[in-house]
Amino acid sequence: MTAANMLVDAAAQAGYYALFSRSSGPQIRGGEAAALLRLSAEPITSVDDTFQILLAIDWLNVVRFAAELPLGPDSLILADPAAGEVPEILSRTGARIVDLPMKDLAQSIPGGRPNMIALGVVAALTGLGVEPVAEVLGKSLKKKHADAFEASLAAVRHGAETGQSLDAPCRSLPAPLPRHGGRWTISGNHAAGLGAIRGGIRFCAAYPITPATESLEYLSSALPKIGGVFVQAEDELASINMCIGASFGGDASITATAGPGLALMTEGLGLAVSSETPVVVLDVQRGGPSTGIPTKSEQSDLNIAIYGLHGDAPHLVLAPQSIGDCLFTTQWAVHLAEAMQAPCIVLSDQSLGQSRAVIDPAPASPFFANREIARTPAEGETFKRYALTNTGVSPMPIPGTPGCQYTADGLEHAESGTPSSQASDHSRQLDKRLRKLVLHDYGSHWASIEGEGEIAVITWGSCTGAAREAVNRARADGINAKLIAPRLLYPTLPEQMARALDGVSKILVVEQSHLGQFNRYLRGEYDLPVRPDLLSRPGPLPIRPGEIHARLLAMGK
Amino acid sequence: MTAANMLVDAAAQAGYYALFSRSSGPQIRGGEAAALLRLSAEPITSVDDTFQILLAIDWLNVVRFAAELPLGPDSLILADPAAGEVPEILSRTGARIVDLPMKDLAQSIPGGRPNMIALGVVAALTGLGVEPVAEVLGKSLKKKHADAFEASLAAVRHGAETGQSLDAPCRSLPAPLPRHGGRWTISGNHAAGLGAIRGGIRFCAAYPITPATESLEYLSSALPKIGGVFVQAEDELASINMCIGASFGGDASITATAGPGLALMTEGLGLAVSSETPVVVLDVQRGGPSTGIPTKSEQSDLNIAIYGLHGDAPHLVLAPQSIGDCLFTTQWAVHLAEAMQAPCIVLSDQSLGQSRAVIDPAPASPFFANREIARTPAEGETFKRYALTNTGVSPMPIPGTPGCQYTADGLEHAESGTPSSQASDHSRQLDKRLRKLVLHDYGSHWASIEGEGEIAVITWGSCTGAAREAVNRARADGINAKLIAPRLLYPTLPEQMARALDGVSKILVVEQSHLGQFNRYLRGEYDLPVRPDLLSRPGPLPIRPGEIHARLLAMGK
Amino acid sequence: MTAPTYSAKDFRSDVKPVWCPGCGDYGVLASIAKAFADLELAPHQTSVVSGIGCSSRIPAYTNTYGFHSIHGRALAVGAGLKLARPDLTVLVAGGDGDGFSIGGNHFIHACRRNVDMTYVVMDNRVYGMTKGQPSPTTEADWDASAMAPPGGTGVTPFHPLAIALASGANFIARAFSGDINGTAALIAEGVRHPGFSFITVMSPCITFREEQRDWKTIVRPTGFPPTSDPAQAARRLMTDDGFNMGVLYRGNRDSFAKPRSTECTIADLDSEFAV
Amino acid sequence: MTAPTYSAKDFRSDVKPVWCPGCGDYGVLASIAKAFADLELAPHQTSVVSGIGCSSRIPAYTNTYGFHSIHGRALAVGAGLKLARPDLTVLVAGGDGDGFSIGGNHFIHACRRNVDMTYVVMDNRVYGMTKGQPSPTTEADWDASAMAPPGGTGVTPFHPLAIALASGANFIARAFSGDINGTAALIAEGVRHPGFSFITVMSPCITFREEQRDWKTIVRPTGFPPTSDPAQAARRLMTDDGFNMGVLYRGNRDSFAKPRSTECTIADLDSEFAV
Ligand SMILES: Cc1ncc(C[n+]2csc(CCOP(=O)(O)OP(=O)(O)O)c2C)c(N)n1
Ligand SMILES: Cc1ncc(C[n+]2csc(CCOP(=O)(O)OP(=O)(O)O)c2C)c(N)n1
Ligand code: SF4
Ligand code: SF4
Ligand SMILES: [Mg+2]
Ligand SMILES: [Mg+2]
Repeated sequence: MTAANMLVDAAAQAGYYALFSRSSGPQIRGGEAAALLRLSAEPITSVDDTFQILLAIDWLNVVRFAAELPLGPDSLILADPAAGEVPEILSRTGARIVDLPMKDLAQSIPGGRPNMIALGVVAALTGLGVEPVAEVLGKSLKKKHADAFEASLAAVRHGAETGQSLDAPCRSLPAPLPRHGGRWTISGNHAAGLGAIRGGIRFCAAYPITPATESLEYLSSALPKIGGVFVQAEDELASINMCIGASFGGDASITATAGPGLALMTEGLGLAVSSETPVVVLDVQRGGPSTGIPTKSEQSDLNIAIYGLHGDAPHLVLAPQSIGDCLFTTQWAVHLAEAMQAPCIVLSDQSLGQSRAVIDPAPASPFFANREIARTPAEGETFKRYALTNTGVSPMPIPGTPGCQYTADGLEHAESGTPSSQASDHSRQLDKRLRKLVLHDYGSHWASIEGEGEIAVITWGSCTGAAREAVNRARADGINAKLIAPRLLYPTLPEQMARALDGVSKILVVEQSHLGQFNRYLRGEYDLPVRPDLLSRPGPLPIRPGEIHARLLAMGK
Repeated sequence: MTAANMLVDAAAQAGYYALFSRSSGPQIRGGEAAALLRLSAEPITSVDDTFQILLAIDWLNVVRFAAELPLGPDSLILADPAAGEVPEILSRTGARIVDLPMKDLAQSIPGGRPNMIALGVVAALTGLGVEPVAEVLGKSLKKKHADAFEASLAAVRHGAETGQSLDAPCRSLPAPLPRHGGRWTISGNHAAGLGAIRGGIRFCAAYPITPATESLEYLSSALPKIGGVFVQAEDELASINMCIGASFGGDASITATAGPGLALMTEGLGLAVSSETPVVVLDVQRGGPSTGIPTKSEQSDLNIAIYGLHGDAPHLVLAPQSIGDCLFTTQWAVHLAEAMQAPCIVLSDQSLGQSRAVIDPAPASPFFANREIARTPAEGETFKRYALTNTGVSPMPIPGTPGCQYTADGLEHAESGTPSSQASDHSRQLDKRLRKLVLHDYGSHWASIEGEGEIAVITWGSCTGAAREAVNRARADGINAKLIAPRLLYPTLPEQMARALDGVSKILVVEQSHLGQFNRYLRGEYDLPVRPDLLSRPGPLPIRPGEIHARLLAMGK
Repeated sequence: MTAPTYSAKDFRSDVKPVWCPGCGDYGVLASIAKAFADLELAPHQTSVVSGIGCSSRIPAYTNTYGFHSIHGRALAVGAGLKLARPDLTVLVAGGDGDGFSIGGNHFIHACRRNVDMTYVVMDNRVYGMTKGQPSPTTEADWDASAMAPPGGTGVTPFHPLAIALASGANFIARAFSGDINGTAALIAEGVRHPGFSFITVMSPCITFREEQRDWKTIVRPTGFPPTSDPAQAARRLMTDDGFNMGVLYRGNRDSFAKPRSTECTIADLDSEFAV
Repeated sequence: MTAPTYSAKDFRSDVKPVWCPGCGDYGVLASIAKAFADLELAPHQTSVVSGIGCSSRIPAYTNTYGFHSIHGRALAVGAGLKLARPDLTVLVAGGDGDGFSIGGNHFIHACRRNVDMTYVVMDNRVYGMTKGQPSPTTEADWDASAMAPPGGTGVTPFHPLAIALASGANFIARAFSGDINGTAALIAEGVRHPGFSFITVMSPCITFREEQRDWKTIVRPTGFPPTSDPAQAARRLMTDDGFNMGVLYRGNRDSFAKPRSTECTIADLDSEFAV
C-alpha cells in the first residue's frame, strides 16, 4: 500500500490524475491485499474495464477477491516466480504472464524491498519515469530516514531498469495536460468531511464504523481547529440525537455512519423531520444486508435512506457522483438541511469514500448553512415555531433569544408547538413539512444531465462515472445516448425529470444493488415514458463502463 | 366506556354484530372521550359514513376530535341541556338536536348514573330493547354488586322509556340473522395475539407501546398458560434480538410494537434476514412521523415495513384486513416466517387493534409453524447451514442436535456459514434469500379479490372494509368495479397481480397516508395497466365508504 | 440598569398539563420553575429536554427552550445541546422507564462523560404513559399490571443511584415531589454543581400505583452529610432503603467541555490536500 | 454406555481466525474450549453468542451453536436463547466496545435480570475492528488514535465490574487472556454459578495498544477470598487498581427463568372471546 500511495503521489506530481482503491482479505492485519490503480492524463471518475498490469509480489489467498481484478488478453501479469504458480482464475483470462523476480532483485540492493522494485517497474512501464517517484520518496523519507531513502531510491531505479528491459508491451501514459493551478489528492471520505465544514458544520457526534470512519477521523481533527465540536458517542442512537440537540442549539450538525448505524438512526431522523431540526447524515454504503460485507461497496441503502422512516416523513436524500463530488454534495447537503430545517442523508459508498484520487481542487461553492432565524417578537405578538408559512419554512430561534421560547416536539403539534391530535393540525403540518421540500429551488444541481438522444442511462452515485464513460463511448459509436444522474434523490422533482426525459424512448437504469432498488424507486416516484431496462448487480464487483456500453450498443440497434 | 362496552355485549347477546372504537383527548386519565359504535344484523368490517345518533352527556373539549364524528341531516344529537350549547362544529352539520336531560333523569333513580340512562335510551332507539342489556348487566354486576345491579337496571329502564317517548325518528335494527354457532367479541390486538399462538408462537419479548400494548398484555398472560415464554424487554432493540435468539433456539417468536419501536428494530430485522432466522413483528400503526399521534390510526408505516432495512434485505410483510383477520393474518405470518426462515412484519393499525367487534368465531386454519429442521448428518457428511437449495430454504437445526453445530451470521457467508466477502458467495446467498420468498406458494390468501370489472379499487389493511363496502355500493349502482386488496405486501407476486388486473382499465388506489405510500409501492413494484387515481389522506380521519363510492361513481361515468 | 429577575411563574407556560389530577409530576414542575427562579436565570437562557412518558411531557409546561424528544434519548439530545451551547442551562427530565429502561445506555454514559447538565428523573416505578407496566425500579413482587405475571416479574429492581455512582456521576441526590421547596433546592444545587448532576425525584403515579400516596409519610431527610468519597457513597447507597432524601454524593470531577476557538481557516484545511 | 467426553479440541472449529498474530483473543478462545471440556459438556449442547468486533468473531472459531449477531446486541440474543432453551449452556462473548459502549443498556439489564448465562468480555480498551478508537474502558489520556484529540478524550474510563455489581450481576470475575488455564477455570466457575456471570478478560490488542503486551507482567491474583456481600465487593472494586485477577463477587440471587408447562389448550384460549 505504501508503494501504491507513492505511485499516486508521483503521478500527481507529474501532472497526471489517478484513482486508487484497495481490496483485501478478511485478516484484521496483514493477509492478502491488492492496490488497484488507474492513472490518466485526464480526470478520472470511474474504474476501467480491465487492468493493464497486475503485479504480484505474492499470491496468498488472492482467489478471495480475484473476481475484483478483471484481466484480459491485453493485460500483463508480472509475478515473482518465487511466489509460485499464477492462480488459474487469473491465468485463464489470457493475460500475458511475465516473470519478475522482485524478491531476488530487491536482495541485490542493500536495504532494498520488493515493493520498491515493483514501484520502479511500474514507473518505467507506464512511462511515468523515476523522477516523480524520487521526488515523492524524497519528501516522505529524505529528512528523517536518509538511509531508507537511499535504499528505496536505489531499488526503484533498479526496478525501473528492469522494467525498461522487460519484453512487456504496455500502453504508456500520454504527456500530462497543461495544469491550471494545483491538484489535490483526496479520498471521498475526506472530501465529504471538508465539504461538511465548508458548508458550515460545526458539530459532529458519531460512532465509528467501516467504511465511514475516515470521515469521522477527519472531522475529529479538523472541527476543533475551526471552532467546532467533535464527540465520539456511545452508539448511533446517541450520535443522531446529540446532533439534533446541537442543531436545536444553533450549530449545523453532521454524523457519519454506514448501513447498520443508519438503521439505528431512523427513529432520530423521524424526530428531526417532525421537530424540523436540520441535521446531515453521511451514509457510506457497504455490502448488506446486516453486517454484510463491511469493506466492500454497494448501493443498497437507497431504500432505507428514502423510505426507512416510520410515518409520513419526507426529508432530503442526496448522492455524490465522484470522489470530488463528495465535497460538493456534502456541502450542498448542509445548505439544504439548514435551509429547509430537515434531515438530509448523503449516500456515499465505500468505493467513493475509501478510494483516493488525484483531482482538480474543489472550487468554492456558495452553499452554506443559512438558517432562517427567528428574532424576538414585537411586543404583544407571540412566537409560533411551526407557523404555517407559504414556503413551509418557519423561522427557528436560537435558544437564548428572549421571547422565542417554545418546545420542539416529535408529537404532532399546532403552530405553536403544543401537542395536538386534531386531524386539521396533523394535515396542515404534514403539508407544510412536504411543501418546504418541494417548493425549494434546487437549481441545476439536482442532477447531472449530459448529452441528448432517445436512449437515456439513468443512474446514481458511484455508478455515475462508469455510466458517463459508457455514454461517451456510445456517442462516439454514433448512438444518441444521454446520461441522467440525479444528485437529489428525495424529494423527487417530477417536472425537471420530465424535461430531462423529453424525447427519450428507451431507458437503461444502472445501479449496484441486488433488488434493483433505484429502478423501483424511479418507477414508483416518476412517470417514466417507458419501462426501463435494468443493469443491476450487488457488490462488491463494480459495474464497469464496458458492460454499460455493451447494453447501450444492443439498445441502439 | 363501560356503557358502550355493555351495549356491544348486549348487541352480541341479541345476535347482532358490532364495531366499537373510541376517541379521546390528550388527558392521561379522564378528559373528553367518545365511544363510537356501529351495530348491524350483518357482519361489519368498516366504519359507516355518518353517525346516526350522537349522545352527549357533556361536551368538554369535544372540538378536539369533532372531525372524527361525522354527522349529517339524518343524524340525531341527543344532548343533556345541562352540558350547555351543542358546539357549533356539530350543530352546523344539520343534525337534529333533541334535549335529553340525562343527569336529571339519573337523579330521579336512587343510585342511577347518567351513562345508564344513556344506555337505555340507545337500546330503545335502536330497537335493541332492554332485555339483552339487562342480561349483560346481570352477568357483570348481579353476583357481586346486587345493589348496583338494581340501580343500573332501573336507570336503563328509565332511559329506555324516555327513549321510546322521544320524538326522535331513528332507523331501528332489523331482526338479527339466524345464528350458526356462537359469536366472539374481540379486539384486533387480542385477535392478533390469539392468531400468533394458534400459529405456534411460544416466545415473545417486547416493550410496551401504544397502540400495540393490548397484544402484549394478552400474550403475557396467555403464553405462559400454553407453555410459552413472555419477557418484557428493556427496549425494542432487546425485544427483537431476544426474539431472534429464542427463534435460533427453536421457538417460534413474535414481538409487537408501533412505528417508533419498529424503527429501532430494523437493524435486528436485517440480522434475521441475513442469518435466516424466522421472527414475526406485529406493527400496530399509529399517526406518524416520530411520536406523532400515538392514539390515532394511520397507514403510514408501509414504507418502513417494506423498505426500511439497510442493504438488500427481502422479507415478508402482511396486512390484516379486518379485526377478525388480525387473527388469520398473524397466524399465517407465523407459518410463513417459519417456512421461509425470514422475518415477517404484520401491519395492523390502531383502528383495527384497539377497536372491539362482534364477529363470527375464527375458523381453524392449517397454518402452523413448521420449520424445515436439519437432522444429524450421516457419517462423513458435513452440515451446511446455508446450503444452496432449489427452494432457497436450507434446513435449520435445533441447537442440541449433534453434528449440526454452525455459526449463524449477519456477515455475508459461504454455504457453511463461514464469513465470506467473495462476490460469488454474496450473490448466491442474495439469490437464495430472495428465491425462497418468491418461489413459495401463497395460495389465494395473498389478496382479497372480489367482483369483476374495468374499475379496480386497490387498497390494503384497514381500508379494505370501507373499500369493499364502496365497491358493493357501486356494483349496486351498476358500475363494474372490483376490489383488489393484497394481504401479502412483500414479496410481490407479479403474475397473480397481472391476473387480478386482467381487463382492468381504471384503478383507484385507496389508503390512509399523506405521501400515498401504497400508490408509490404499487407503481414501483407492479406493472399496472394504467396510472392509478389516488384517494389518500393521513389519519386520524378514517376513509369512509361514501368517499370511495363517490370516486367510483365519477370514474364509472 | 439591572438585569430583570424572574419569578417561578415566569418559567411556566400556559399549556395545561395532561397529567392526572394528583400526579406527583405537578410538584416537580413547580420545583423546576422555582429552582430556575432561585438561580436568577432568565427563561430564554434555560432549556428543558425530555424523552417520552407522562413525566417527559414537562418541557411544554415550562417557558424555556424545551425539547420533547423521543423515548429514551433525552440525555443524548441534552448533551448535544450543552456541548454546542455551554452558555445555556440545560436540564434534562423524564421518567424511570425513559431514563433507566430504554435510555439506560445514555444514562451510564452521561454519568461517565460528565457534561455539565442536570438530570431530573421522576421515578414512579411504573410506566404511566402506557398504562401501568413494570419499570426497572418496580418492586419484584408488584403484579397489579396486565403485563406482569401473578406474583410480579421476580426481577430485583434497579438502584439507579448506585449505578450512577459506579458510572461516574458527579452529583447524586434524592428528592420527593411532595416537597416542592426541598426538591427545588436540590435541583438548584445540582444545576450549580459542575458536571453531570443526577437527581431522582420520587414522584407518585396515583393512577397506576395508588399506594405511592403513602410515600409522603415515609420519606425523611438523609441523616448523613454529603460525601465526596465514592467508596463511602457506595456503601451508603448499597445499604440505603430508598427513602433518604438529600444530597448523597458530591464529586469533584471536572466537567467535560469542548473549547471552541478558531485556529485556522477553511483555506488552511483545503491546503492539506494539495499535492 | 457412558456419554462420550470431549476434549478442548472438540470445541474448536477449523475456521482460521482473522485475528492478528499475537492478539489476546486466541487465549480466550482456548480458555472457552477448555472450560467447556472441563465442564464435560458436549459441543451440541453449548452455544457461543457474540456481537461485532474482533473479539466477537469468536463463535465461528468454536464448534458450538454459534451466533455472530450485530454490534451491541449479543446479550439480548443470548438471553432470548437461554430463556427459550434452558437446557443449553449459553456463553455470550465480545469486546469492550460491543458490551459497554453500544451494548451498555443490555449489559446493565442482563445483570439485573439475572438469566443463567455467562458473559465473557475481551477487554482491550480499544475498538480493534474499526482500527483503534477509544472505548469506554480506554484511559482518559490515551491519544494514539485518529479519533482522539491530542491528550486523549479526557473522559474517565468506565469500571464495568462496579457497574455490574450495582446492576445486580450474580458472579463477577476478572481474568487475563495470557493465563489460559486460569481464565478457563474462571469461565467454568461462571458457567456453573447460577444466574448472570460476568467475566472480564484483559485481552491485549497488540496492534492498536502495543503497550498492553506489558499486562502479563502486571496482573496478579486478587489477595482476597470472594465475597458475597455487595457492599464489601463495592468497596473493593472502587479501590481496586484493575489488575487483580480472580472471583471478585459471588452472589446468591436466584436466576431468572420462565417455567414452561402447558396448562390449557388453544380451544380454552378461544373460549375467552366467546359471547
Ligand atoms: C421507542 C418507543 N418505545 C416505546 C414507547 C412507548 N412509551 C411511551 S412512554 C413509555 C414509558 C414511560 O414510562 P416512564 O418513563 O417511567 O414515564 P411515566 O409515564 O411513568 O412518567 C413507553 C414505553 C415509545 N414512545 N417509543
Ligand atoms: C451498529 C454498528 N455500529 C458500528 C459498527 C462498527 N463496529 C464494528 S466492531 C466495533 C467496535 C469493536 O470494539 P470492541 O467491541 O471493543 O471489539 P474489539 O474489536 O476491540 O475486539 C465497531 C464500532 C457496527 N458493526 N455496527
Ligand atoms: S398515569 Fe400516573 S404518571 Fe401518568 S399522569 Fe397519571 S398519575 Fe401521573
Ligand atoms: S486489531 Fe487488536 S483486537 Fe483486533 S485482532 Fe488485531 S490485535 Fe486483536
Ligand atoms: Mg415512570
Ligand atoms: Mg475492544
